[in-house]
Order: sequence, then structure tokens, then C-alpha cells
Amino acid sequence: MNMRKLVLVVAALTLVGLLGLGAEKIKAGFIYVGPIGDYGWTHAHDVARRIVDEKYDWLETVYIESVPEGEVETYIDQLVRQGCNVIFTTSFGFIDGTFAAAQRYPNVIFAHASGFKRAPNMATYMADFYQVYYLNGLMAGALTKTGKVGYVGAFPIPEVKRHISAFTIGVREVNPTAEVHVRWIYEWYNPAAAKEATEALIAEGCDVFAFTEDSPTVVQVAAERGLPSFGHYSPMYEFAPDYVVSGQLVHWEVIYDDFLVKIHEGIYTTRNLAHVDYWWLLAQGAVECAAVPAVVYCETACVSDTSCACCCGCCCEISPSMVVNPVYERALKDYTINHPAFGTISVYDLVFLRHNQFADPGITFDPFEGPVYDRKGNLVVPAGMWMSYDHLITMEWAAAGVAGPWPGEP
Amino acid sequence: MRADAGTGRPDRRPDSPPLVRLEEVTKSFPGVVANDRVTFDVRPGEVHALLGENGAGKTTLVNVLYGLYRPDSGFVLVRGRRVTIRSPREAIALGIGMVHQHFKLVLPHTVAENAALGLKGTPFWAPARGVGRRLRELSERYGLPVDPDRRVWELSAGEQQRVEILKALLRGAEVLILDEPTSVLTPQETGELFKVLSRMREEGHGVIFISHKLTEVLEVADRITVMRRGRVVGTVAAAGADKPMLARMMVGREVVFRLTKRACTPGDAALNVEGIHVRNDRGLPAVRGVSFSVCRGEIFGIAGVAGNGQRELVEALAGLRRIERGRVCILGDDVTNRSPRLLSDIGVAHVPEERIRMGIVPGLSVEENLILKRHHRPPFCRAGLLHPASVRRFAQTAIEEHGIVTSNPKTPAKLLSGGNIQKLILARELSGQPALVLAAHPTYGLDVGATEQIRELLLRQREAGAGVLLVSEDLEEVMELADRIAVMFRGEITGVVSAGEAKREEIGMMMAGEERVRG
Amino acid sequence: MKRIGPFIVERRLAPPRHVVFGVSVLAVVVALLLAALVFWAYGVSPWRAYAEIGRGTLGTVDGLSDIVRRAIPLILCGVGLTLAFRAQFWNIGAEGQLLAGAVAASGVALFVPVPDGLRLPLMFLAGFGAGALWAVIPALLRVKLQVNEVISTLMMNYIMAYIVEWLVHGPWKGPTMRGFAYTDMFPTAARLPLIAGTRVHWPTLGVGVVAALVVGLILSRTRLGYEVRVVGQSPDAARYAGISFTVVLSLAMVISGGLAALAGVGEVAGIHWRLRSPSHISMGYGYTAIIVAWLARGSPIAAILTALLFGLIFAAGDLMKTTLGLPFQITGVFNGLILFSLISSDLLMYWRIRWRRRGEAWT
Amino acid sequence: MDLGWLVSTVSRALAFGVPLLWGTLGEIYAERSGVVNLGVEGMMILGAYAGFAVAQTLGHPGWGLLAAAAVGVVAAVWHAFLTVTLRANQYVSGLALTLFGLGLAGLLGRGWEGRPLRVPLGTITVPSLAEIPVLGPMLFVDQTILTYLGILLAVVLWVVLFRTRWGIAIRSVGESPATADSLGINVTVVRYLCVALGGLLAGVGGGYLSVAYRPSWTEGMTAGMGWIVIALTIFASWDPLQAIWGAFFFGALYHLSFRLQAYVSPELLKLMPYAFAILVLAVSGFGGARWRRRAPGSLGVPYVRGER
Repeated sequence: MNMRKLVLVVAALTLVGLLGLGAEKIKAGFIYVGPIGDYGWTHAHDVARRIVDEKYDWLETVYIESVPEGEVETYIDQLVRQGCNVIFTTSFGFIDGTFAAAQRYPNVIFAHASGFKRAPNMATYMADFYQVYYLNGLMAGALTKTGKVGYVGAFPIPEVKRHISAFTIGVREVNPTAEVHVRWIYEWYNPAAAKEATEALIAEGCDVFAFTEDSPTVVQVAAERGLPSFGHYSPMYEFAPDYVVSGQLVHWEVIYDDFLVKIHEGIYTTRNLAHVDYWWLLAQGAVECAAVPAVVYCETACVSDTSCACCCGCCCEISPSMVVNPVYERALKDYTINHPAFGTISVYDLVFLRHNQFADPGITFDPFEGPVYDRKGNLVVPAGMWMSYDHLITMEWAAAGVAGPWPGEP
Repeated sequence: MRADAGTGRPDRRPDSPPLVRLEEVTKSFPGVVANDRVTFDVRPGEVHALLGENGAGKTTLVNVLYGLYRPDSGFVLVRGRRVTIRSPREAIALGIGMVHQHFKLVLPHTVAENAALGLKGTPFWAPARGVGRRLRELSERYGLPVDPDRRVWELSAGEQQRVEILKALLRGAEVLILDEPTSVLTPQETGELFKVLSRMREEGHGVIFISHKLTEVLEVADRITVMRRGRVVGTVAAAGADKPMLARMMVGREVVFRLTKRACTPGDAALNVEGIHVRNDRGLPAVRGVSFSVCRGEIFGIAGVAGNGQRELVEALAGLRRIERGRVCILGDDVTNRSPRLLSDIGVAHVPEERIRMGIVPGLSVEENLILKRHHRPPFCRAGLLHPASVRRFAQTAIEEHGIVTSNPKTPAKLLSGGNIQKLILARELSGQPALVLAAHPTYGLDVGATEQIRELLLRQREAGAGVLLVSEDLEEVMELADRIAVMFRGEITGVVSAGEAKREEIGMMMAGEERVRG
Repeated sequence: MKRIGPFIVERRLAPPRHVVFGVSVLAVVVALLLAALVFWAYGVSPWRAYAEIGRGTLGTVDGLSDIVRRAIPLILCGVGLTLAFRAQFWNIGAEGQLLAGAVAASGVALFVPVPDGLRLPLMFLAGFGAGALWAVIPALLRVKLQVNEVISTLMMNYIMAYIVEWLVHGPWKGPTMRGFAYTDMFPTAARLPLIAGTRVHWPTLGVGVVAALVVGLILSRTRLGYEVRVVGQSPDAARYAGISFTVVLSLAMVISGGLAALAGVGEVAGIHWRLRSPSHISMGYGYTAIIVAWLARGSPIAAILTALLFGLIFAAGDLMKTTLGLPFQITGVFNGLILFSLISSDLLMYWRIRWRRRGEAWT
Repeated sequence: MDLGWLVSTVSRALAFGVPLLWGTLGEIYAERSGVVNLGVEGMMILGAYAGFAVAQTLGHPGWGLLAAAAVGVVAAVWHAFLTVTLRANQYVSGLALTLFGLGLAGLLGRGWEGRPLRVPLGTITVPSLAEIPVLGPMLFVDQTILTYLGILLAVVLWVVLFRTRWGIAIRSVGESPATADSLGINVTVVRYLCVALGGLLAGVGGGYLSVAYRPSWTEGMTAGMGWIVIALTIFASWDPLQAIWGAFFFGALYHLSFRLQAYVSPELLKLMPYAFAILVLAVSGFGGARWRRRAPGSLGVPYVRGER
């Protein structure tokens, strides 16, 4: 008797809780692995947080930066105690702690970036760049004169390897003999190492650069030598306006916006997230191929440092994105190739053509469209096939044309 | 330079005004009054000796004069003017120079660099070159030959002393303080030093000569001031003084060092040393082919000026220093280069030269220090565990037997007085019937009472059948205690004589390496 | 002896225990006052800050358990360091030794086939061994080749950190981690039990407390402890007494490094359940333990208390980040301040200040 | 192997070796006077922070370097106060300085994080010398003025140390402070000055990182260089001239860890400077007393007048 009453009360409370969650204010906590002042990953997440925070009245956000991976549970505890009902953890290393916390706090919604463990109240999300890197690769292939393109990688993990291979496939598509030389710095954020790695690549004769590292170091070092490069993560055009050809930009706010609105509307609850996995690319607008981003939120008092720098006083006009730096427009238009699919075409046109294929909600092309051979000559993607999602996020092989160390190469 | 100015007639009038005068100086340290209303002066052209036992307060007094200590009360007059000397720099500026007992030299530097250190008027660039030139002039004038470009650590003690004197002269010292200058010199070198001092006297310098050796003081000084326990006992003219009188003033009673010493009954060899070679800390040969033997029931004395290899010899015998060549046998067993622990276990006692640095662990308690050598053996240690009750029992006995003055066996050893520390070491080393006692400078720096007690103890060991190797700089002590005396010079034994037939002069010559006597 | 106004300042040779304690507490208080200035400069009222910290750490079970959890590695490293410091062996390498323990424990957890019941004990054993081995190298380098241990242990921290990096990027990279640089999760049998409702891995805590007691006994009641003290206080006397530096320093470092390594075992088996990048395994526990041992003045028992104090500071640092919105670097500033005021207070212990008695001279 | 390798390696070694060289020269002076300062890392990071913040605010790298030097001096004088005046343990004080410096610089630098410096210290090309084949591009292109100033400074500091009155005083204070004191050298002043000089040079070394080498502020951007400096000081036998090639040798190692990545595991290359420091110390431990590179006689020992 008593027991049944208890069950009823609990059920009622849970229901009220769930409904309430849908209707009332959301307090979202963000846990970052790095300092918000880096120029990459954490910074981008924080910019996105501020954008969504400004956008919705029903949303309140808090964040904690520089959280060691093993300590994430402690901080989740504290956020829950502060009343957060949605918690984003933004580093792969938070995977165990977030998953454990999701078990302990069944009434809190968790979302973990870049991971693969999910639960009824824990989703995963990722905005990936490999399509953008491919587009950048096309341009790099056209711009290199020495036939050597430099790439400074942070860690030899599948994410970065995927980017390098996509980039290399792009380079090879327009310049079949070019090589992509890779150096690892084994850190997400180490300007000194990035500089020395770039110098090492320059010494080897590389003359175009791309990278995965959270600072504009590579761009600046290359620019000092008058060499073009591609920005990464944040807009880096302003650091070297004459030398940033294009770049990869992220828009985490697109994912956060979607996710939080769906919670607010009661679509996502603490019970139905086990299969919610955002893998958003160009088509969803979570990433962008550009030297300068398209949209600038200026009515909301300087949300992005970069927009601030270029239009101080926050009287920004909404400008179209700069996909290709005009400085390099000529060179890319003059570089024509005989493409197996499109015949004679300038690289400039090819970039936009491919871009449109990616941006098409139906996505009609993938950089890893078979046949793809790794650099040891093995066929890794059969002709006509695309890579599966699982294959993409676990890939370890290096595409043909990659030169340099490749730890963990199969 | 003041030294250049004083080339006129030496001024030896006894009534000429003093160069410096210390008036009623009192200086105390925690627990001890080192100087108690001391008045002392030195006039131009005189050597004024400051005589007293170790710890009488001589060094403290001159340290006050040299600005190293500030007096608690009293004051200093230089050429009649009252001055406050806050630092050696000010003392130097006032024309006071000092040669410390332990030389204040920077060993890795050259002679010229040492001389240039802190010297006013040296050129900024390449100071060593300019000073070297002046050094050569001065050494010629005062008869102090030394090469300015040599590294100080390569020099002998006598040469290092010359550098110190030159340093003072270079700084225009009118008053030169020499603290125990002869303790590191051979008799011959001492003679040379005395010649230099008379040269300085002729040039009008005042010299303060600190010593506890009566003979020397009588030989070199014009006036003698005797200190005891921080006070001045009296000042006498050297011309009217003699040894017994000075000794009485110094010690406060008639000195009779009469130890009852039974005739030696040498037994088997306790120690056999065959042609050993040992290097010093700098890797240079310090002991070169030394051979001798010590019998049980015998005290074998080693005399010689410090720094001629005695320290290295003793350390080698105690297992603390590698023997490069040669053989050491104790009680007939070859123990060459065995560990100190093994040697100690087979009955070698070692009373080390540096008793505070090596002989005790200052922070550990008295009782813990008493088991230093035997802490690893029963009854103090079983299966790796210490046995506090046995330690306590052993300590209480030792403290009583040797009259170690300590409030409590748990007191840190560093709080004991020098004499008590040495008693602690002897209590530890002589417990358990050692077969061989290595005693290095066992009475150095101790007061008369403790000295006698310790000599007594060594004789008792001899009678109990131990072989005793006694190393001392104090020739009197060696002659008094030892049955046979060896003299070391430059790492070799220049000769062995039996105590009965030894003459001071003969040993003195041997200490200078002059003569070899078979014995 | 000096006179300052009506006071006499005298040197003392051996400060009594209560003076040592009083001065140490005073040092911590001074550091807290200095830290209050930092708070104030940051626009946070120091009162509020300390009140929040007090409430958030000492006032809740979560807070208390967090203090203890952070204190566990500090106890183990700190206790080990007191032993090394008593031998005057400046082991700055607890961080590297901790990582060595983490590596060995991970190796056993992931790759050694043993029955489940034996897995954890074996992990502790292997961890101790690895830390001991890593720590004995600088001891031997010092005894045999006169290599300054401050330099060698410091450099070996970096070397071990790179070895861990290499392992997680290379041979030990977990097949289930989708290429990320982590090892796989430990099997359940290789995870330490926690006190219910907290993240305190109590077996390691127990090991730490026992280690403190054992090291305390070693120091006071064993031949090794005696020899450690002799070597530390007077190397010349140790040589004279025939104590083998090789044996004593090696053993002291075996224990010191082994205990630091146990802290590493506790971290991977109790918190992370895997090996990961070194900067995430240890929050600089090995370095903080130096302060822990220093503040404990060489007493392993006192190291438990000082470790808890620094556990509190770590926990307070977390709290400052979340509730006061202060940046995390403030913990480093804090630790630096405490260390500064501690070492400055050392001198204080050796001076006694008392009123000038009537009749004592002025100068 | 072609000359290009050599040219780029030497050139990069010079660029990366600069902070090491400046820091080491400073530490040599501090240690020559008898004071170990393990706070180099802390002084460098404070210098890096101050250099960046001031250069960014005032818009000229020169001011930044001046500020870096000043901050280094302040930090070093603090160390000197603790170790010389209060006679605290030099090792622990240095560690505290490093902890404190890293924390404080991180705290203050939060607002500046990641932002590139507006006006970095430019590189220079030495006219006419740059034309020399091989040597020109190797030594006279793409270096900042601090590279040459550093080498010049090393020579000057060597001359001062071994050929002037001041040098004799400094070395004597480090070998035997009692002797120096007895001859009227003010040990305290000499030690303060040498430690302060050490801080000044370490500060400039740190400033170079944030103003010239990588013109931006990053938390912890010294990344263990301070410890390499400590090792280098020993490696160079406390000799400013030997510090030159020591610093550039370690600089080359760092560069090569990226150049040789394809052939050697990068972790192995990165731990090389640290392993090498231990190795050098161990090797110099062989061969007995005569061969040993001698540390200043009273290194790490506080001086107390009249203490016996």
C-alpha cells in the first residue's frame, strides 16, 4: 500500500520534473578542458556558448575552464549542485566521467563532444572538418610551387589523421605529384612547438601550410616568410591578411542552438538521448570553409573577439563570408586541370563546385569516395564506396601523398 | 701606500704613541664572555705577542680590532683617535692587516687574484697583472718570495702564509696581526718568518703576534701580553721574562706535565704498514711509500707540521681513504682498503682530527652519538630494529665513566662543550677494548684539565695492550706520550726515533725533511 | 645577540617542538593573509572567499571527501619525501616516481594475466617496484658519480612524463578508444573500491596512513632510520662510522620513490581506471608533496596533516573556480605564497625574542 | 647530407637557443656568487608575461623587453632576500619562485591569452655578411638583435668574470665568502647584484619568447626552459663562453626533434635535453677529482659572518 503510494508520488514528480524541464528555464553548464583564451577549441565552444546565451531568454549558462580530465566528475557535481540541468563536456577525455555522472544524475541532460558513449540522458556531438580540409587541399595543391605542402598536426589521433588524409586527397586531386609533409607537436596548444615544427617544414622546402593546432602560429610563421597558409578553427585572416588563403571555421552554436531548443521544446528529454549523435558537417552549417566567417553577430555586444577586432564599436554589418582570399583568386583561377569528372576546370571553380556538393543537404560527394589507396598502396575504400561513419572516426591509415611520421599506421 | 712612506729610521722608542689601542673591550657570546675588559696596544716598530691557551680570548680580541666582531663595550683607538670599526674593510682602511690562523684565501684563484681581491687602487681591467707587479716588488723588499701567477692550492702552507702577509702589506698595513702563524710552519720556515717580522719591525710596522708557544714568543716579541679566560693577566717586556713565569701566567698555576708512564712492554704488532701510497682530496700524492709498525702496548707518535700527509695517513688507516699501493695489516690480517665498518668491527678505534665535523652527528642526541660505531650490532640492533633500552643503559654507563657533562642523554650533541664532545668520542671509541687506537690531534684546542684527562686515557689504553697511533702537532705532547716517534715530511717518514733518545732539534730537522735517521 | 628596543634577540641551537609548530602555523596564516590580498585584488572579498571555501569544503560531505581524495597522493608522496629529506637527499622527483607507479600499475591491469583477486595487490607491488627503480637511479648517480640529485630527479620527471606520453600514443593506445591517446579501461578487478557516495579510494588512503606510521617507526626505531639521520645530518660522520651511502641512500630512495609510485597506482586504479596523458594523471602532486614534506618538518606523521591541508587547498582551488569565478591559476599562486612564508619562517625558529632584563647593556 | 640541413639547423638553433643563452648567462652569475636559483622558470615566465603585456600596451617591443628585465630583477631580488638575507634554503626558495611565477603569470595573463603581439621584435639581416655563401644564411639572416647581443653579452660577461676586479670579487664570494668578507667585499651586496643580474637576463630570455620568438602570450609558454637553463649552467661549467655553444646545442636539439620526427620517436627526441643534462653530469663525474668540473665552492650555502 505504502509502497504503491510512494511509487506513484515518485512517478508524478518525475513527470512534473520532465514537463517542467521542457517549459521552464534551462541552466546549461559547460566544462572546458582548456583555457577559454586559447585560440581554438575551447575558445570556439565559449564563443558559441555566449551566442546561444544571448539569444534565448530562457537560457542561463555557466562554464568552468581548464578542467583536468580526471576531475570532471567533481566539477559536474558542483554544477549540478548549482542547479544546472544540462551539462556539456567538451573534451574526449571527459568521456568516462561524463558517462558515470550521467548514471548518477538521471535527471540531468548531458552532452559530450567528440565521444562515442551515450545513455538515455547523454548525447554526443561533433562538428567535423574533413570536407573543409579537402577543399583547402584543392587550393593548396594549386598554390604549391615546390610540390611540398606542410602540415603541422597536434596529435596523431583519427580526427587529425582524417583531416590530413582528406587534405592530401584534395592536394593530389589537382596536383598528383605533390606531397603533404607532416610534423606532430603532441600538444593541442603549444605555440613554440608549432613554430619550430613550421620552421622544420620550411627548411624541408614546404611552401603552403595547413595545420591542426589551437594557435595562429603556423599562419604567422609562414607569413613571415611570405608563404600562404590556411587558418584553423578561429578566423585567422587578420593575422596575415595577404597570406591566409582560406581556412576551417567552426560554428558550435549551430549545434548548441539546435540541441537546447529541442530540450526547451521537450523533444529531447532525459530518456531519449541514447541515439542522439550530432555529426554535423558543411551541410548543417556547423563548419565553414572560409578565411573570414559569413555571419557576425553584432547586435549582441561583441560576442566574438574576431568580429570585435575587425569592426570595433560593434556596428558590424553582416558581410558575406570570404571563402577564398581575393589575393589568391587570380592564382586559383589560372590553375586549370583536366579533371576526370568535370573536364578542364580551374581550381577556383572546382572548389566552389565541390563546396556546393557538400553543402547540398543531400550531399553528393565525399572526399573519401572510393577508390582510395593508403600510402602503402592498400585499397582502403573500394571504388564507388563511401566510408562508413565508424570507419571515419577510427581511421588510422594515411592517404597516398602523405609524407612523414605516422604513429599507429596499420 | 703607507708601507712606502715608512722608509725612514725605525722608530723603536718605547714611549712612542701606540698605533692601535683597545680600551676595556668586552665581548660575549651566548654562554661565554670571550673578552672581559681587555686593554691592549701595539706601538710602531714593535712585535707585541698575545700569549694564552686556546680559548683564552686572543682571537676574539683581534677579531674585534679587525672589525669582524663589534665589542659589547669598550672602544678602539687608532693613532690616538677613537674609531668604530664595523668591518674588515674599515680596519684595512685604518692600516690594520690580519693573517688568520685559517688562511682567508680563495684556493682556486691565483696568488695575484687573491691579492687583488678587494684591494683599493687595483686597475679595473686585468687587475691580476697590475697587482702581480707590485707583489714582486714587495716580496723582494721583505724577503717573501712567491710567484703571483700560481694557483694558491698548489702552494705549501708556508707559501700561503707569505701570500697572506703580502696581501696585508699591499693594503698598507701598519699593524699586522698574525694569529698562530707558526702552527703550520716547520722550524725552518718559522725562522724565515721571524726574519720577515724583524724586517717589518725595522720598517716601523707594529706586529701583533698571537701564540701559545712560549719559546717562540720569547724569541720574537718585544712585549708580551698574557691572556687567560678572557682577561689580561699582565703585560711584560720580553727581555725580562722567562718561560716558567709566562707558563704560570698562562695557566694560572705551576705547570707540571708529569704523567705516570710505565715502561713500554711492546707485544705483537697491532699495526703493520708497508709502503702505502695515498692521494689527497685534490688527487695529488699525499702519502708516499710510508712503512712502519705499531706494537700492542705501545704509543707510536707521528710528529710533523700539519699538511705533510698525516691526515691522509690516518684516514687511510681508518678505511676512509683509498690506498693506492702498499699493504696494511692489523693484528696480522691484511685489511688494505677494507671498509671503515669492518675495521671498526675488528677493533680499530679512531679519534678523528675534525671532531665536530666527523666525530659526532651534531643533531643527534648524546646517546645516539655514543652508538655511532656500533649501532648495527647487538645489543643495540637486532634484525634491523634498534633496541632503545640497551642504548640507554650503555649511554648512562659511558656518561658516568667518562664524566661527560650533559643535562640528559637525549640532549643534542651539538650543545656540548668542546671538551665534552671529545670525551664523548673517546668514550665511544675506547669502549670494548680496541686493538688499535688512531688518535689524531686528540687534545687540540682543549683546556688543560681535559687535555690531561685525555692523555691519561690514551696511556691507559697502552697499558691495556692496545697499539696507539698518536698524531699531533704538539711536539711536547708527542715526546711526552710516545714510546717511539716518527716524523712525517711531504708524505714520507723522515725518520723514527725512540722517545728516550729523541732531541728536540733533531726532530725539528726531521720535520723540515733535512735528515734521515734509521730507527 | 641583538637588541631591538626593549627586546633581546638571541640565537638558539635547537628549537623546541612547540616553537616549530607555532612558527609553522604562523607561516600558513601569513600565507593566507597574503592570499587574501590576491582575492581582494581580484575584487572578491577575502571574507566571502574564505567563508565560501570553509562552507564548500569543510561544511559538506562532498567537500570533505574531496579534501581526502586530493590528500591521498599527497600523503604517500609527502611521507616518502620526508624520509628522503631526512637523509638530505633532495628528491624533487616524486612526480616522475608517481608516474612510474601509474605506468607499472596500468601495465599489470591491462596486460598481465593474473587471477582477479591478485590483480590489485600485484598492481600495488609492481607500482612500488617501478617507482623504487626509478628513484634509485638518482641515488646511485649521486653516490657513484656525484650527480646533483636536485637536477637528476627534476630531469627524470620530464623523462618519465614523455615515457607516459609515448606509451599512450604508441604501444599502449587502447583499441577501444577509437584512436585517441588513452589506454583501454581497466577491468573491474583492477579498480579500487570507493567509500560509498564519495570518490575516495580507501585502500590507497589506508596504505598512505600505514606508510606514514611505518616510515615514522623506521626513522626512530630501526637501523636504517638511524643511518638515514646520520647521513642527513653529517655525511662525514656517516663515512667515519662506516655507513654505506650507497645502501642508505638507495634504500631511502626505494622507499621514497616506491611510496610516491603507490600514489600513482592509487590515481590510475582509483580515479582514472586507465593511463592517460601525464598532466591529467597528476595535478602536480609530486611537486606539491615537496611543500607537504617541508611543512611537516621531516615528520611522516605530521605529513598526514600537512597533506590534508594541501588537499584542502586543492579542493578550495576547485571551489574558487566554480563558485567565486576565480581563475584556476590562483592555486599555484597560493602554493607559492605558502612555500615562501614557510621558508622565511625557518630562520625565525632559530631566534628567541625576549624582554631585555634590567641591567643588560644598551648599545 | 646537403648544406641546407646544416644551414637551417644552425639558424634555428640560434633562434631557439637565445632564451636558453640569456637565462644561462644569468644563472652562471648567480651561481658564481654562490646562490642557486631554481626559480629561472618562474622568472622567465614572468618576464615573458610582462614583456608581452607591456609591448602590447605601449606598442614597442623594446619597452616589453625592458619590462621583462625589470620583472625578472624584482623576482630575483625576492629570491635574494629570502636566501641571502633570511638565509632560507636556496633550492626550496627557487621552487617556490617557479610555482609562484607560473601561477601569477597565468593569472595576470588571462586577458592576453592567444592574442598575437601587434609589433613583435623584428628579425634583422646583417648587411653584407648575409651575402656570404652558407655562413650568411646560417648566421646572419632571420635572427633578432638578441641573438647577437646574447653572444656579445657572453663575451663581455666572461671578460668581467675572469679579467676584472669585479670578477675576482664575484668568484671569491662564490668560492669563499668568509675570505671575501674579511677583505672588505660586501658579500650580501655582491650576491644580491649577481642574483639580480640573473633575474634580469632570465627576464629578457622570457621576454624574447613572447616578444620575438613567438610574439604572443601563452600560459606556461616557457615549457620547462628554466630547467634546461639550470642543466646548461652545469653543462657549461659555469663559464659564459661555454654557455654559448651549450645553449645553441640544446637549441639545435629542439629543432631536430621536429626535423627528425620521421626517423626517431618524437617523445624520445623531446626528452633528450633532459636525459642529456643527466648524462653530462654523470660523465663529468667519471675521471676523478682533477677532471671534475668544479662548482663554486660555497654554492648553495648561505653566508653567516663569524659562524664557526
